Amino acid sequence: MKITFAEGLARAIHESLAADSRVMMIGSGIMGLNPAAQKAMEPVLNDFAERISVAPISELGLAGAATGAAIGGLRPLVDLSTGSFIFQAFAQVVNEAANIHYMSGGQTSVPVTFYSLAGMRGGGAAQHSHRAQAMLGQVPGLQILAPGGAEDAYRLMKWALQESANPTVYISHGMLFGESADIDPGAPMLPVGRARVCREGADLTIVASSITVPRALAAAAALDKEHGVSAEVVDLRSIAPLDRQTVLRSVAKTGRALIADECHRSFGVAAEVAASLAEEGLSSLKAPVCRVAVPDVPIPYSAPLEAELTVSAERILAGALRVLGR
Amino acid sequence: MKITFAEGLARAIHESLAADSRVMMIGSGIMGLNPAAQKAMEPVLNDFAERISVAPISELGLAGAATGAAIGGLRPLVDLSTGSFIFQAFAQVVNEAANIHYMSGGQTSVPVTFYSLAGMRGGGAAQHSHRAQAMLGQVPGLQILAPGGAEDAYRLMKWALQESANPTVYISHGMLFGESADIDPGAPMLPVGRARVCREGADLTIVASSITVPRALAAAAALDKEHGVSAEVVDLRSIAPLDRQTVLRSVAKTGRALIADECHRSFGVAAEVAASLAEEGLSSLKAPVCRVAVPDVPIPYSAPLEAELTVSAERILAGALRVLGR
Amino acid sequence: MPSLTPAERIASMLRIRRFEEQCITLSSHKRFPGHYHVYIGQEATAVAACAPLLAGDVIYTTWRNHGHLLARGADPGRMMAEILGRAHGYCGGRSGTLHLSVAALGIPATSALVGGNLPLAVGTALACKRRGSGMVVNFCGDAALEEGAAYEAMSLASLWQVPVLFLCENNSIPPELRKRGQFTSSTLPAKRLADVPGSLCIPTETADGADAGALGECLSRLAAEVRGGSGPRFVEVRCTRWPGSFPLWPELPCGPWQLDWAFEAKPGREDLAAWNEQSDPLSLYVRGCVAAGTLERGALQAIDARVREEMERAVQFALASPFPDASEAYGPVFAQAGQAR
Amino acid sequence: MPSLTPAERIASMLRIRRFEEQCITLSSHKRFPGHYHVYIGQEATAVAACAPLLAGDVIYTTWRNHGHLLARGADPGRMMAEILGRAHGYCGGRSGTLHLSVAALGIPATSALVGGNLPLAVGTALACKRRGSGMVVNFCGDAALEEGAAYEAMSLASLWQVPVLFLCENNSIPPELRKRGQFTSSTLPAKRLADVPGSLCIPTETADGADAGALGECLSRLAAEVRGGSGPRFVEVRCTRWPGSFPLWPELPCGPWQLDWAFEAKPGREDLAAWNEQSDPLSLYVRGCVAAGTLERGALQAIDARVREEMERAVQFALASPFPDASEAYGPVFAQAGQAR
Ligand SMILES: Cc1ncc(C[n+]2csc(CCOP(=O)(O)OP(=O)(O)O)c2C)c(N)n1
Ligand SMILES: Cc1ncc(C[n+]2csc(CCOP(=O)(O)OP(=O)(O)O)c2C)c(N)n1
Ligand SMILES: [Mg+2]
Ligand SMILES: [Mg+2]
Repeated sequence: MKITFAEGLARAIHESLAADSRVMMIGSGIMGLNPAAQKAMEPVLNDFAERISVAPISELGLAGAATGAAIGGLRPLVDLSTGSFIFQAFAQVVNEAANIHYMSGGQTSVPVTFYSLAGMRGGGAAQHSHRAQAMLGQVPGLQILAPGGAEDAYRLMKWALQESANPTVYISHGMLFGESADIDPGAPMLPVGRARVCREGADLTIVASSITVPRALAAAAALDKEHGVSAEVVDLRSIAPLDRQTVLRSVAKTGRALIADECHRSFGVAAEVAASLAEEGLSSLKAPVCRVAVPDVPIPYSAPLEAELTVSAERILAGALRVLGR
Repeated sequence: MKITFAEGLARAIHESLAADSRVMMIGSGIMGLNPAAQKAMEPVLNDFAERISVAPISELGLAGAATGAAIGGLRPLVDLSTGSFIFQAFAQVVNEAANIHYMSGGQTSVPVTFYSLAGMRGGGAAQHSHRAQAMLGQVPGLQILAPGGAEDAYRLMKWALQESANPTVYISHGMLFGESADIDPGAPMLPVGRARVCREGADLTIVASSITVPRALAAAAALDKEHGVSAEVVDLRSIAPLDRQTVLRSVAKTGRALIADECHRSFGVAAEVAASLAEEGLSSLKAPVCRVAVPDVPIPYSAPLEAELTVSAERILAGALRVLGR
Repeated sequence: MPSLTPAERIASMLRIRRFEEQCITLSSHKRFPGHYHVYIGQEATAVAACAPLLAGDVIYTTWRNHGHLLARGADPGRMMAEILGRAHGYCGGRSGTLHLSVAALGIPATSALVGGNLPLAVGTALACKRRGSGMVVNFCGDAALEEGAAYEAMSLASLWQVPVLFLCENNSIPPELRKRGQFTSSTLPAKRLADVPGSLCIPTETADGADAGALGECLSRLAAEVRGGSGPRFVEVRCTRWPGSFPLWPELPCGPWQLDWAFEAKPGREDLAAWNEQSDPLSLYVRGCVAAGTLERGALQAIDARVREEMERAVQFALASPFPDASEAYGPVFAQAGQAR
Repeated sequence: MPSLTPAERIASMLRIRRFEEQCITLSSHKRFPGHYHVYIGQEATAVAACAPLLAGDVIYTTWRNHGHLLARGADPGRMMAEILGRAHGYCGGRSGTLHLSVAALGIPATSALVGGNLPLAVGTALACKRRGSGMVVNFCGDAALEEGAAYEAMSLASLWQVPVLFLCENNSIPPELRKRGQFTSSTLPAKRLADVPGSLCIPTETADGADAGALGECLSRLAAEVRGGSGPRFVEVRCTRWPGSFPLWPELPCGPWQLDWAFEAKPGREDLAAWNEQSDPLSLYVRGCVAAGTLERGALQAIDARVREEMERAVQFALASPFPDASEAYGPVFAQAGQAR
C-alpha cells in the first residue's frame, strides 16, 4: 500500500479511534494549512466528530486538559498546532505530564499524545518555525517521536495512540506531508526506540531524523552517483528514547559520522549524538564528527535567507565531503 | 573585599539601581526562601522600594511585561523565582524576547534580565529543581549567564543590568548563595563570553558551570591530594555565548576532558561541550570524553534519592579517574 | 449522598489539625528537608468538600494538600512517611509533601505549581463526562487566579461543560499584615475572585471557611449540581489565615491546639487568641456543637484522645520506615505499555 | 488632540484597502510565501485608533498588522517590500508580513502569537508611566482572550494602573458560517469578551467597527482617558468579517472595491453585497459623507485615484527591491552593548 506521510498520519488516527474507544482528540488541525493534506483527515472528521473536543486557542490549558483526560482513563491526541506553540504549553508538558508517573511513584500513568507540527516550513519566520525536540530531550519522562517518512508517520502515531503508556510528543513536519512510502500494514513495526538503517553504506554514517531523513537519503544518493562515496543513513525515528547503539554500530563500521539535524546547532539533537560518539565511539572515529544543523540564528522570513539556514541535501553532501577530507 | 554569592548579587543590583535610573525590578524574591541570603537584599528593598513593581504569580505576564518595559527604554530585572517556573514564562522568553532584535531587523533592542533561581536545592523534588540552561541554549538571541561563584554573581549581574543590550537569562543557584570570594570591585571583569580557567592543571580538563564549579574545584583538590592528578578546571561562566575556544585550548593541553553539569545528561550543557570536542578537538583527545551529569530522571524528593542523582565532588572525582583510565 | 454527623465532622477536622501539628514538630526537629505548607485553619473546607464524594470521583490538590488527602481517607502513616521521604510513603519518597498523591483514592497527581492543577482537573472531568460517571473537585489557593493556566482551564471547563468544582481557598493575608519576604497574597485586581470565573459563565459562590456546618451544606449542594451534569461550578472559600503560618516555616505559637480553647481558655498570644475566637473553624464548630447540646465535652475529649493517638502512631510508623534504597531514584520514569488503564 | 477630517479619514481607510488588495493580487501571483492576513473590513478601527496618538506613543499589533502600520504612518513601499521578503523592507526581509515593525513610528515589535503582544504592551506602558509620558495601544483579535497571556497581561495592567488601551478587534465568524478547517473563531465562553477585563476592574466598552465616525469619537475619548493617567481601558470593536477573508488564503471575490459600491452599484456576489451594504466601514462612511453633503463624489474619486497610484508605486518599489543577500540571514541576532537606548 502506497501512502503519503499525511495519509499515514490520518490513517493511524482513524484506525486508533476505531480500535479503542478511549482514544479521542482535542482539536483536529493536524495538517496545518495544507489543503491537500487536510483532505486526508476528512474520514476522521466525518466518522468521529463526536470524539473530537473543540479547542480554543489555549495551548497551555489544552495540553493540561489532555494530560488530565489521560489520567482519567482516556487516550487523547491533543493538537498543539504549529511547533512553536508548544512553548505556550510548556509548563504542562514539561512539568506536569512528564513528571506525574515518577512523582506518584508509579501510581499514575499518562498516555497522552501531544501533536506538534514543527519545523522550518517556508515563510514561517522566527515565531512559527521551531523544532523543540532537543529542548524536550532534557525532560525525563517524555517520549519524543520524530518520524522521517510515511511509514513511521503511520506506525509511530498508531503506537502512541494505542500502545504507549506515557506522555509522548509527536514531532510532525509540514514539509514531509507529501513524502510517500510503500508499506505493509500487517508487517510488524520496528520497535519504538530503535533507529532504522535506511541505507547501508561503508564510508560514512549520516544520522538524520524528521525532515533531514529524506534530505540525507538524497545526499547519500548524490554522494554515490557523483562522488563514488557509500554513505550509510541512520534514521533516529525517536529522540527519546534515543538509539545510541545503532549509531555507534554504524560508526564503528564506517569510522565517520555526520549528523543532519534541523535543530539549531548548539544544544540540538546533533549535539547529543556527537556527544555520545565522543563518549562511547571515540575509538571508531577516523575523522572529526560533523554537525550539519541550522545556525544559531532565528529563522528569517525571506526565502533566500531561510534557504541559507536550511539543512538541505546539498549542505549534507558538502558536509559529508568535508568529513571524508575531500 | 570578601563577599558571598548572595551579597554579590544584592550588591550588583543595588549598584545598578543607583547607577542607572532605567534599571528597575519586577518582583524581588531573588534569594528564594533563604533567610540569610534575604538579609543581603535589605539595602535594595530599603533604598529602592519605588523602583520595584509588585509581582503577582503570573510568570508569563511578568516576563512579557519586563520585555515590553525594556522595549520602552527601561532595563528591568524580572524575578522568575524558582528555575522551574521559567516554563510558565517560556513563550515570552523564548519566542518574544529572544526574537525581537532579529525580527525587527535590528530596529529594537531588548535589554531585559530574567532571573531564574535554578537547580537541585534539596527537597525541591520534580517540579522545583529545574536547570533550563541547556534548553535555553537552543534559543538564538538569548544570553545565558551561569555564575559559579561570588565574583561572577556580582560581575555578571552588573553587566546584565548596566551593559548588556540583549535579553539575558541569569541562572542563579540557591546552593551557591553561601559561596564566598575575595574580589576587587575596581578590577576589570573577564569579558562575558570568556570562560575562566580557575585552576590550572596538566592531566585532564574538568569543564564546569554554576553549581558544579565549586564541586569541580573540590574534586580537583582531592585528585591532587589523594591521587597526584593535576586537573585543570574551566568555569564556562556563560552558556550563551559559549566559550568553546578556552575549552579546546585546555583539552589540547591535557588531552582529556570531563564535563560536570547539573543538567540532565541527555541534551544538556555537557552534550554541547562534548559535541564541540568531537568536532573540533578530536585530535587532542587521548581518552573518551566523560559527562558527569544528572541522570535522565525527574528529581526525587527524598534526600538519599536526590543525593544519588547529584553531581557531587565525589562523582566528579570518580569520573576523572575513569577518564584517566585508573 | 453521605452526610457527616457532628462527631464525624469534628473528628475529621481534628485529624487534620493533629497531623499538621505533628508535621510542624517534625520539621522543627529537622526531620525533613525543603519547604512545606500546613492546612491548619482550613480544615472545615477539606472535610466539607470531600464528604459528598464517591468512589471514582477525583480530587486535585496542591502543595497544601495534607488536609485534602486526610479528608479523602488517606492513611496518615503513609502520608507522614512520604513527607519524611521514606520508603513506605505513598510515592516511595519521590514526592514528599509537595506532590503527595494516592491514586487508589482518586488523588492521581498533585501539582505544586500555582494554577498547575486546574487544567488537569478539567481534563479528568472531560473523561468523567465521556464515561458518564464521576466528578472532579479541584482545590487551589487564591494565587491560582493570577496564573493564565487557571484562566484557560476555567474557560475550557465552561466551554466543554464538564463536571468539575473549582474550590478556591482564599487564605490571603490582608495587605496590612503582610511582611516583606512573605509570599505575596492575592494580588489579583478583581473585586471578588469569583468575578473571573463568573465572566466565563461559570456559576460562582462565596462561602465562609470558618463555618464548618454551613460549608458542609454549601459544598454538598455544589457537588450535587456538578454531578447532576449542569457544568462546572466555582466557589471561593474565605479563610482567615492561621497566625502560625505567617512565618515562612510554620510554627506552633502556643503549642498544639487545646480543646479548652473552644471554651473558656485562650491561647496565650494575642493574634492567635483573636484568630481562635473569630476564625478557627474547629474551635467555632466545637463550641457551637456543645452550645447546641449536640455533643458533650467528655465525648470531645474522647475523640481528641483517639485522634492524637492515631497521629502519634502515624509518626512512629513514618519514623520507623526506612529511607528508600538509592537505586530507587532511577524509576519509575516510564510506565510499561499495558500498564495504563 | 489631532482630529481627522472626513476626507482624511476616507483617504486613510482607502489606503489600507488598496494596499491589501495589492497584497492579495501579489499573493495570487505567488510573489511571496507563507500565510498572511488582510485588514479589509476593519479599516475604520486602525484609523480611529491611531488618530489620537502622538510621537512617542507605542502600538503593538499582530499578524493582521498592515492596517495598523499604515494608519500609524508607515511607508507602504517599505511595508510591501518586507512582505515580499526584500532588502528594502522595514526589517530587511527578516519579518515578512507576520512581524512587520517600524520602531521609528512606535511599532517596536510585532508578535504573531495569539495573545503574545499584550504582556509586551503592558510592560511598555509601565515604562511610559515611569517616564511620565506616552501611552500604548495594543491591538489584538478575539482569540487573544482565549490565551492565558492576555489574561495575565490585563491583570498586570489593572494592578499597575498603566496607560494601555487594549483594543480587541472581534471579527469572529458567526458559528453558522464557520467551515471545517477554518481558523476557529471566538470560542470564549463569555457573554461579552469585555466581561473578562471587566472582572479585573478594567473599564470596558463595546464599539461598532462599521461606524467609522462613532469609532473615531470613541477611541479618541478612550485614548484621552488612558493618557490622562486613569489606568488601562479595554474596548471590543465588533466587525463583521469580510467575505473575502473566509478562505484560508484571502481572495477578491468581485475584484477591488469600487467607489460606486458606496452608492447605487452592488458587488456581484450576494455575501459581499450584503456585507458591503451593512458592514463595510468604508462604503458606509463614504455614503454617509456624501449624503450629509460633506464630500462630493468627484472629490472622492480624486482621493481614490491618488491612493491607487500610491499603492501601485509601493508595489513597484517593492518588486524593484532586491532580495537580501544570503549572508544577511546571520544577523543581527544580538545588539551591541551601548546600542540600547
Ligand atoms: C507557577 C508557580 N509560581 C510560583 C510558585 C511558588 N509558590 C508556592 S506556594 C505560593 C503561594 C501560593 O498562594 P496561594 O495560591 O494563595 O496558596 P496558599 O499557599 O496560600 O494556600 C507560591 C507563589 C509555584 N509553586 N508555582
Ligand atoms: C499562540 C498561538 N496559537 C495559535 C496561533 C495560530 N493562529 C494564527 S491567527 C489565529 C486566529 C486568531 O484569531 P483572532 O485573534 O480572532 O485574530 P484574527 O486573525 O481573526 O484577526 C490563530 C489561531 C498563533 N499564531 N499563536
Ligand atoms: Mg493563599
Ligand atoms: Mg478574529
